[in-house]
Amino acid sequence: MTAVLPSAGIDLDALIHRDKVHGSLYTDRSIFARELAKIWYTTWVFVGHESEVPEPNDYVRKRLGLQDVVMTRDKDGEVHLLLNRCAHRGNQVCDDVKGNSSSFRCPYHGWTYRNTGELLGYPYNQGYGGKNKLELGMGTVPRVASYAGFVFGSFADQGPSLVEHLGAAAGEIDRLVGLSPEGKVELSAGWLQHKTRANWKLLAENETDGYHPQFVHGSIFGVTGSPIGALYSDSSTAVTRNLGGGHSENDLRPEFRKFAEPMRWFGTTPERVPDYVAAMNEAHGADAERLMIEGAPHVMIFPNLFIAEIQVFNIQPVAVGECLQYSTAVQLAGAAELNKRMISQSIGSVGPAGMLLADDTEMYERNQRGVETLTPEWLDVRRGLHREQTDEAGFTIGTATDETGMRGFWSHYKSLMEA
Amino acid sequence: MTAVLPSAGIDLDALIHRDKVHGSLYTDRSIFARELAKIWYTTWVFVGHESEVPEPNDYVRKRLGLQDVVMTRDKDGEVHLLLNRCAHRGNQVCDDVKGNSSSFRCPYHGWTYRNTGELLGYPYNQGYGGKNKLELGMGTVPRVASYAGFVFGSFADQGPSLVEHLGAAAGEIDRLVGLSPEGKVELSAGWLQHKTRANWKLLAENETDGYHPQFVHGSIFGVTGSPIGALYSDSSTAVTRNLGGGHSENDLRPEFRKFAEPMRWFGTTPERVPDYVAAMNEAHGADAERLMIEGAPHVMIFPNLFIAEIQVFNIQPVAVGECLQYSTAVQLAGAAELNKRMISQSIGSVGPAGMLLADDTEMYERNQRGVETLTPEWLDVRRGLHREQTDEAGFTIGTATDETGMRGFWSHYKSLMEA
Amino acid sequence: MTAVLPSAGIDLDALIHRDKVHGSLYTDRSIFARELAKIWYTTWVFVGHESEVPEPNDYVRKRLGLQDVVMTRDKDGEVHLLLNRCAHRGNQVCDDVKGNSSSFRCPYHGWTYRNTGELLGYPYNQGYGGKNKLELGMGTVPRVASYAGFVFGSFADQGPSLVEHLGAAAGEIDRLVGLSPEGKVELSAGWLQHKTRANWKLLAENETDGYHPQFVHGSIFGVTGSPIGALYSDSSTAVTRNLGGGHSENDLRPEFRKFAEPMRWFGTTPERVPDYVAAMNEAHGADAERLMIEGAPHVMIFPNLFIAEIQVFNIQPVAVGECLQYSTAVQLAGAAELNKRMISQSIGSVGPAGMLLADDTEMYERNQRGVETLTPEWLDVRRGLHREQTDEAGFTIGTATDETGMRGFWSHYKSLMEA
Amino acid sequence: MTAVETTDELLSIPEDWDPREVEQFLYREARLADENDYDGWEALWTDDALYWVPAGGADIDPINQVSVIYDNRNRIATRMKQVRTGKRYAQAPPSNLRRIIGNVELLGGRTNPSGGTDLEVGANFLAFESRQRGNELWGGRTTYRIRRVDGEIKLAYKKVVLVDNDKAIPTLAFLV
Amino acid sequence: MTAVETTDELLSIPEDWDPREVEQFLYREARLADENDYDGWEALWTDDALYWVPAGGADIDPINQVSVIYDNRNRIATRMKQVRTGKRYAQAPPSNLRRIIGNVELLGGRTNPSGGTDLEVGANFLAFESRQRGNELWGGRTTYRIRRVDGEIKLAYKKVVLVDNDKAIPTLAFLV
Amino acid sequence: MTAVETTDELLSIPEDWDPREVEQFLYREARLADENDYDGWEALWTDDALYWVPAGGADIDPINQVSVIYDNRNRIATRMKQVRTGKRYAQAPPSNLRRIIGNVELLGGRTNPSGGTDLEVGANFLAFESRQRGNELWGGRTTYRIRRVDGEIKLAYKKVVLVDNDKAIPTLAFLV
Ligand code: FES
Ligand code: FES
Ligand code: FES
Ligand SMILES: [Fe+3]
Ligand SMILES: [Fe+3]
Ligand SMILES: [Fe+3]
Repeated sequence: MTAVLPSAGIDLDALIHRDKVHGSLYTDRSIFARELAKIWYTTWVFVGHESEVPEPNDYVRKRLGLQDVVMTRDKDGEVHLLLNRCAHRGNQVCDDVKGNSSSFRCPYHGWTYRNTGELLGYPYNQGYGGKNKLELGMGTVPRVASYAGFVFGSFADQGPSLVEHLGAAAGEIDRLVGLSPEGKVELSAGWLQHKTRANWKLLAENETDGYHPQFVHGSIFGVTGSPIGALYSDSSTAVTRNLGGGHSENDLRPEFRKFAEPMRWFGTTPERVPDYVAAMNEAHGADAERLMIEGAPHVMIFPNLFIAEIQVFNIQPVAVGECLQYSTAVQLAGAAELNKRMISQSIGSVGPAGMLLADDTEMYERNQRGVETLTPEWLDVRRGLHREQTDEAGFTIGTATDETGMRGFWSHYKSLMEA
Repeated sequence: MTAVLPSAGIDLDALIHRDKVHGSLYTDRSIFARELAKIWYTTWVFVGHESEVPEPNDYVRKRLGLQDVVMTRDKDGEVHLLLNRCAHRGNQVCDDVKGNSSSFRCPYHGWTYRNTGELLGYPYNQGYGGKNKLELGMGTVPRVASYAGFVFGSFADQGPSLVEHLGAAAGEIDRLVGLSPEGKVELSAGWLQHKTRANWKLLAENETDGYHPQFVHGSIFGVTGSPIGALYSDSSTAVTRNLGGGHSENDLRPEFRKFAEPMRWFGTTPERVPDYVAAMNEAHGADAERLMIEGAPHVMIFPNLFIAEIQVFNIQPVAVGECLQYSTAVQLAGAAELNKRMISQSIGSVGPAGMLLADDTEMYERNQRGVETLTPEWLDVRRGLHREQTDEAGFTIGTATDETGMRGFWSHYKSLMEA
Repeated sequence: MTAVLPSAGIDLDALIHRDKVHGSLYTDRSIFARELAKIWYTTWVFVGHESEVPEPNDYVRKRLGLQDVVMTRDKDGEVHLLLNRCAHRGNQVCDDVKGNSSSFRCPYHGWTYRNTGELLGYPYNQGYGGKNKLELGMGTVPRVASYAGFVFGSFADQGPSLVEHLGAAAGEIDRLVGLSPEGKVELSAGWLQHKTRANWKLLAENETDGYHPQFVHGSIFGVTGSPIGALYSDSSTAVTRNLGGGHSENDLRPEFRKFAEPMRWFGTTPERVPDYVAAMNEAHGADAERLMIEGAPHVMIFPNLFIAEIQVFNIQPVAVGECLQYSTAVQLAGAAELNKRMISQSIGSVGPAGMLLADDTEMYERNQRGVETLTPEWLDVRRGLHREQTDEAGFTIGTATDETGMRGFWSHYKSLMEA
Repeated sequence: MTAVETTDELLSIPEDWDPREVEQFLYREARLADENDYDGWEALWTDDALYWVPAGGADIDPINQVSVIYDNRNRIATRMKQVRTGKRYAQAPPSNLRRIIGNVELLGGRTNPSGGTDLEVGANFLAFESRQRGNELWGGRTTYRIRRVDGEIKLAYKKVVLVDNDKAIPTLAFLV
Repeated sequence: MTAVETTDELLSIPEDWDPREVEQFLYREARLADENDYDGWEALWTDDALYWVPAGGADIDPINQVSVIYDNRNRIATRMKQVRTGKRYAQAPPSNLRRIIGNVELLGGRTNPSGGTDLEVGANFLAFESRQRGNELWGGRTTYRIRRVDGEIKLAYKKVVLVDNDKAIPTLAFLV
Repeated sequence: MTAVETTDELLSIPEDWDPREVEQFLYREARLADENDYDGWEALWTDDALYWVPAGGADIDPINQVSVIYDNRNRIATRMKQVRTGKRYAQAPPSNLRRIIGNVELLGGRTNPSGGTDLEVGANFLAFESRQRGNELWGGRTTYRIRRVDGEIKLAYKKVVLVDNDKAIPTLAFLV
């Protein structure tokens, strides 16, 4: 029941330039309504991970755009995304946040649904002429697909496949998976839920903004002596890459390659995690050392999946000026020595009290207040435009602190909004 | 000062079908604005009961749609509905919830009004060229009428009379009145006020939905061994009747006639309420037994008066996703043995903590969240459509659990919204 | 990023009559959006006072319409109004309510601005091709001017000068200044901030409404035996004057001249404030006595500056149904005997707990609820229309209790809204 | 009850009540309610229990006027039975909530049906409730009457006057 | 007062104050305020009373800066007289409210004008107010100074620092 | 910790704890947190400190599930160091807030690493926070474990279960 699509009144050419974007993109309700229709309810959106429903008939409540979605695994192991609404009179069908059940029962009149969404039965069926007379199932997200266990949904019946949507970003997910000796990532540590009074795009743009860490996170880098700051400085050899399709990354590998120290990316040494190193060598042979030197990706996958080395974020919109950040710790199958520490580090860094993310979020909310200001009307995205290059793979790249990622975001955003 | 009437943009034929209605009817602000204009500020709306202002110059604050209304009884006994706004500069005139006064005084500049709304005086009258120079009274609801003491107001200067509006539903009120040996109903027990985060129509539809009680109220029926559940089962001989004009009822008389036990409807026996039975026989003679067997009506009077046997509900809208339920206990003149128990039972059943209504209200609010979901877009109202019949009086009827009442609601709703 | 200007749909001739104005002017969002564009972001709006930033590089956060503005005094003593938004990506630049600094630094990426708004620098400047490559300063209010230290801002590049805007109202400010032996007013006592759930115009109209004090403030006049009530009675010789340009005053001088008692206006006598009287005589010679007899002005300067004898109010809108009142005590340079008492009296009278203003504010909020009522649709402003006169200076005047000021407000309002 | 409310005068505070012991009892009652411990909470009540949440004012006549809650011991039992079914949807899933009981004052004594004297205690409360519907803040004044039965403190009377009981309130299905 | 605020140092806690007795006094003061018992509340004050609600911070100079309330005994009396007229519209009809006084701490002693030593007490509060305007939650820190006068505890000083006193606040017309 | 949470049973309340002394300690801890007195607050903790704010329930496994906060003494120190820089923007400017600690109950004893027995205390809280973002009300249940070290009361464990920790919450950067 989204608002009627405002086809008129939005001239994206006037609002989105190569080097700046207009503030109304973050404050105009009609633009937000259009984003729901053209982006959130069209393109592939990250919803959750298969490891959240490991067993047949497991389910977990999720959010997709403004939708209350139940991610289920049916008895045959297939994953479904059901809209949590009864086909009879619209009641909410599933209460629990998670559980295991092959079916759901609506409390209002007792209709029951299989965990595929299919209508199982309705009481007093003579009121409908008997059993199996109704073609009324729960709504489902028409296309569901996953990559390395990351589950995405698209409300468009047709369109690019998930793999086409991910494009080069898929390789970044591969990098993460490669860090598991068993080639398996799990998101089984639960999710922190962070209410953010800012437009969702301010987050998406920030995720690969290599310009802000030294300033926003200087307080924690300073007291912990973290080497991360240096990765996002003028002298860093790290690269900001526009991966196309609105995806972008901060590629820190050049820096880690310089040091060529396995596990430095995780702030440890092979000696401290011997079993893991052995398992990696076992699994990847000659390539293991490279993987352990280069570490995990830092990639923003359009529109809402952010993988920040050992953390995963799921961004969902609430209103033009509000969104949600869900964050969790990556768990690598076969990496017992790493997993608990990844959780502990994530708790310290992300979520409502995180020593990193609470400060990013403060910036998002300050920005939202700022973009409601009359002048200047524009947000600048020109940084590094003059020094952009094309890498061997043909991707546009900038230095560690350039706004190359944002420019990639906006060109894809524009193409979807104009579609 | 309601929003400009959205004449365009709403195609009711597309939204209201015989067997389903569109979810946007419960979520679209422009539809809500139109409902205010075409229904709440046009048709006859239940406001209160004459017994709330028994004495000359009594008054009580009421709500009609979004309007703050003062129901007054003037010195000659006539009932008026005044809009609680000063004709000078718009201040709120009446503060108290109820009281007795022949006039009201606005605190801002001291203008005074008779309890008919007529302007009595204004201080420093030379500022207006002397006394009685102004034709500025408080706004009034142009048409006020009552039936058996139930007071209704209509903002339309002309149109169907209240009796025409009530049509066959008047007979249901008569049934209630018939249970008073003195032929008089009073609503003198005050009102519970229940804030409900759901569109008002979800309530109106639910009131004669015989399909939900076994499921929503099973918890209380079970622990109290209440016979009510059985009245709304597949095997019940009760009837759901479309009374026309958007009104509908669950006619439980067939069930009570089967048992033919006087006062069973009230869960008691003639022995336990001898004075009442005597008074009824006195008043109604041969007909008394039938009345005491058949009991009180269960009728939803469009758009906002619900009589549930011994309780009366007044539903008023607040916003597209919020409404108010006011509920009280029926008091029957000359039925001392029944009245206190009706209050006690009502307290147990209705209102914010009621063992019945709190659960209905939970359903309304779950529904409101549900109808904001993308798919399925429709609410189904086909139940019993294939087995509908016409009774001897020519009314469409369904079984105890059919959605006959809702279909009646929607056809009348459509006619008003298109008018 | 204000909403698109609703050019259509508002017929001001239909809403604003000579003797009444329509309630929708206080409740319609599109009218409010138009007011922002045509009034708050066009005409001269009071923002603060130079004495709030006495020293070079002092600054203080202020509000202009919906804008978060920093009022700064640069190193050369010039006052600027900066919009508190970074030109890079829109972050909020200044946190503190007040302070002293020659520059501001945005926390997000460390850009720095001079307190004139000019961009000073940006870290890692190679990202922009080096130093001084960007023409991106903080937004500023294009026109800033002050009169007797009262600072006004206009978002219109051109248009009437401040002096032209003030017109005859300037003389009222002169009267206030004249009460300082040093010819200097200071607003250095801080501001009370009063959240008011009412449309801003209800306040602007009330400020010179001489009809309400006897009624709204009778409670405090009575218990303190205040002579103020009498100034706003039928028998008062005080005058309500339309000063043009939407400005108006309650001219109480006729009353004070009758008594011809110096300092009576302040409820004291020359004996009690000898130093002040001496200083006034010193400063103004023969004219001093007249000044001390006539006292301070009571003037509403369109759209948001209200000088109420010893108090100054700054009114700013928040939404169609909400605004803010900032109030403080006047401080007169060279009047030590008066200043502390002015603060003490102001604390007793104004602000959220003020024994006068809390009651006015209750009226505003009652009015806002009232104007949302269906009928009557109009607010009356005819009072005294039939007895209006023209004074020697050519201004339209009414008696102490007439609505002459409101009529002046509305004719100017209409001219701006139609421009 | 109204009779009691209006005519019975408050006796002096009965002996042998330690204020801290009283507070601890109120805190325990609050904790059992906060944690939806229906058995533990129900066990606190005396047989002549009265649990009252008036509407539209503090001192209405509960016999002739509707209240939000006016439960005798029987109806308390019914209420608990219903919620224990797990299908009392207004509390299924149950609310998450915590309340603060503050400003506890021993007010006096009240003659009880068995001729003894109950201790009357006054306190204010704020309860913060979280449901899918949203978060809700509840506040008001509570009057308790407590009694020692077989050495245990029991609750004979609890009257909760919500600050906004003259307005429409949302569903109130937790133990207030 | 600022002088007192800033320079006078806090003396050790004076003798003969039972913490519970102090709490009960604060609860009574709160109850009288909650119930708009103007006579009872006014009677609590000493002749050198000071009732202060600063604005824009906790430690402003109340002589040279505006406060929300800065009442001496006289102005308290005037304020009470006004509200008793029944035409103090900001409180007519009066607010329905209840507050909780919590975290009560005896902080120390303060020399008072008569040379004696007042007990300084700190506490936090949350007040839940209901009016037609809507429900409002108020919170902050209160510093009290109390004194025994003819065997009765009296209130000499009450400073209420609202948590959000640096922002615009709605009308504050009840006794905070 | 989970082990402790789930398997260790609660011992009887250790001797030598005066309930009022315990309350006063909790009030002091709250005041230091309310007033952003980072040094004073940090000094309350024992070396084996645990400061825990779970997410998504009260009794999750903090080792294998993410929490909002799960700080040992080291991380508490880091957190304090960060905020002291003045560039922890989520608290720069700092929140204005006041909280009420209520319904304090001494629950029992817990064996601590050094073999002694800590006192376990339960309480509810409501915290009213004001920032430019807006005003926020926080509420929940706090479980404390306290211990005497060299005659001083120290805080060994603080677990804060927010009433709405199953929902999205705004930035929580003050000391809860
Ligand atoms: S709404 Fe789900 S069964 Fe009726
Ligand atoms: S508004 Fe009512 S008298 Fe003026
Ligand atoms: S937004 Fe201010 S420096 Fe980037
Ligand atoms: Fe960051
Ligand atoms: Fe029902
Ligand atoms: Fe006034």
